[in-house]
Amino acid sequence: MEQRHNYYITEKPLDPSPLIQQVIRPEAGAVNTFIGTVRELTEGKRTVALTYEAYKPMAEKKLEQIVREIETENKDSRVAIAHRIGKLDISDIAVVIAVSSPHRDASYRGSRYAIERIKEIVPIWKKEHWEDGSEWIGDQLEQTAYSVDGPEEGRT
Amino acid sequence: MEQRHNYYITEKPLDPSPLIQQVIRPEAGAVNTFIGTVRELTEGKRTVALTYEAYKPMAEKKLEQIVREIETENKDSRVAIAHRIGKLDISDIAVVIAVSSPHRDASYRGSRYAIERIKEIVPIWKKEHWEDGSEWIGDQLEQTAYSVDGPEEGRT
Amino acid sequence: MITIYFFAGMKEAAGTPQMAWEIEDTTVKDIRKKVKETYPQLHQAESAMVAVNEEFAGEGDIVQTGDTVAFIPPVSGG
Amino acid sequence: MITIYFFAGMKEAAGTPQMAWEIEDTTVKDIRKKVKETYPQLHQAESAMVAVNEEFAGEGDIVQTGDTVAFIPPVSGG
Repeated sequence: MEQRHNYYITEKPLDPSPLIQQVIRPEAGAVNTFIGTVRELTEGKRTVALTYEAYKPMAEKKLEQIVREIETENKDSRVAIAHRIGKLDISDIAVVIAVSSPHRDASYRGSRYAIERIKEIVPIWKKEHWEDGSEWIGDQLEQTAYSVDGPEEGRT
Repeated sequence: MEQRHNYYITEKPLDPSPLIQQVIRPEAGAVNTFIGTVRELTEGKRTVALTYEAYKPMAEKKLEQIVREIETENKDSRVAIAHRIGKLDISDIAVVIAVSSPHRDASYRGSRYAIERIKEIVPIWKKEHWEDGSEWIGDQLEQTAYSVDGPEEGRT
Repeated sequence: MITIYFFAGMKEAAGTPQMAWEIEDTTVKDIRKKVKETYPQLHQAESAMVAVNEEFAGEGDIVQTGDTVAFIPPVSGG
Repeated sequence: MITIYFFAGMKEAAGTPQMAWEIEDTTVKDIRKKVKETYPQLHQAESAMVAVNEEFAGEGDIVQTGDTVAFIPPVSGG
């Protein structure tokens, strides 16, 4: 049932295809899709698995809000978002975002907005499992690609 | 056989899934996919179908060049691109681009670069079919989202 | 009664996913205080955001019996 | 012999997808001239890019027997 919505949290493996199909339509010429997968190495440390936990009813409300924000900003865009929770292995898909629009620019902008917003307001948390332990991860908004040795002053 | 490459021109319907699968790997945490579909309305005119024609051997070489350009710029990115040719109906997929990278920023940049570059150097042409005629379309690089009433001077 | 939810690291630190507070009406600020008193080890109760009935709430917001309150530490989905 | 390909609108205007030119060696510039003489209606032969052996070529580039030459009008894929 949940797959009938264009935003949902699920414990099942994610397939991008039905989300892409949901946003394809005659008015659209462009579909941008973002897929987040479980990466093995983060800052040199080897992850063996991830566990995602959600405050599900609120998380789905917040996904709905993000969809609405994008479709309000770009009246001709259509958005579908799904996030998986539970235990995920390396390369498993954690999140799928699909944004269609008449022209490609809005599809890229909408997709990028959605993933940044998910990392900001959707109550989902990940726990990284390493060979020697595990830890819940806090805010990881990649505000900049130069977070390690970038030029900005005043970073913490 | 052709689907074994990570860049190809095909007359068959395109499915994004195998291209996405081709670029997913343990080192990647992000996959950006761009899908171009046949849009029904362009500047108020109703398209009934499109025909794409390619100079196939050169088009595949140019797709390979684009893949190489992105993977050279971002050593950790992996790229797959497929373009369909022949007669396409409304909402049919014309092009699929999938770019994976450890972090999302490079996946968005690579994907956007690929579609702009395709519209610049890959010898593929489209013919629009309307109810009252048809026409081969020339350069349509959407340099700006404001091409109709934008602020630039000197546009033609 | 007000139901208060914990997630992720807070759930582990509290040793429970939820607590109940037998009170008719209060504020987000006082719920934060009550949680800190009940679970002194829950350092994140100081800084985590709070949602009332699945919507982010401010410190002064009123919370009434039947409401659900959730502590939302920094999220890390995506 | 040099084989010259036309595509899309140029193919339709020429009425053929290709022509052969019995010459040992020449330049891109002279191929352009030859095409314009052979198909006066092919206005795009003036401005279209030219590829030799599937790579974009400049006006002065040498073309030899056995090479394939293609006229590349503005592309519109994607």
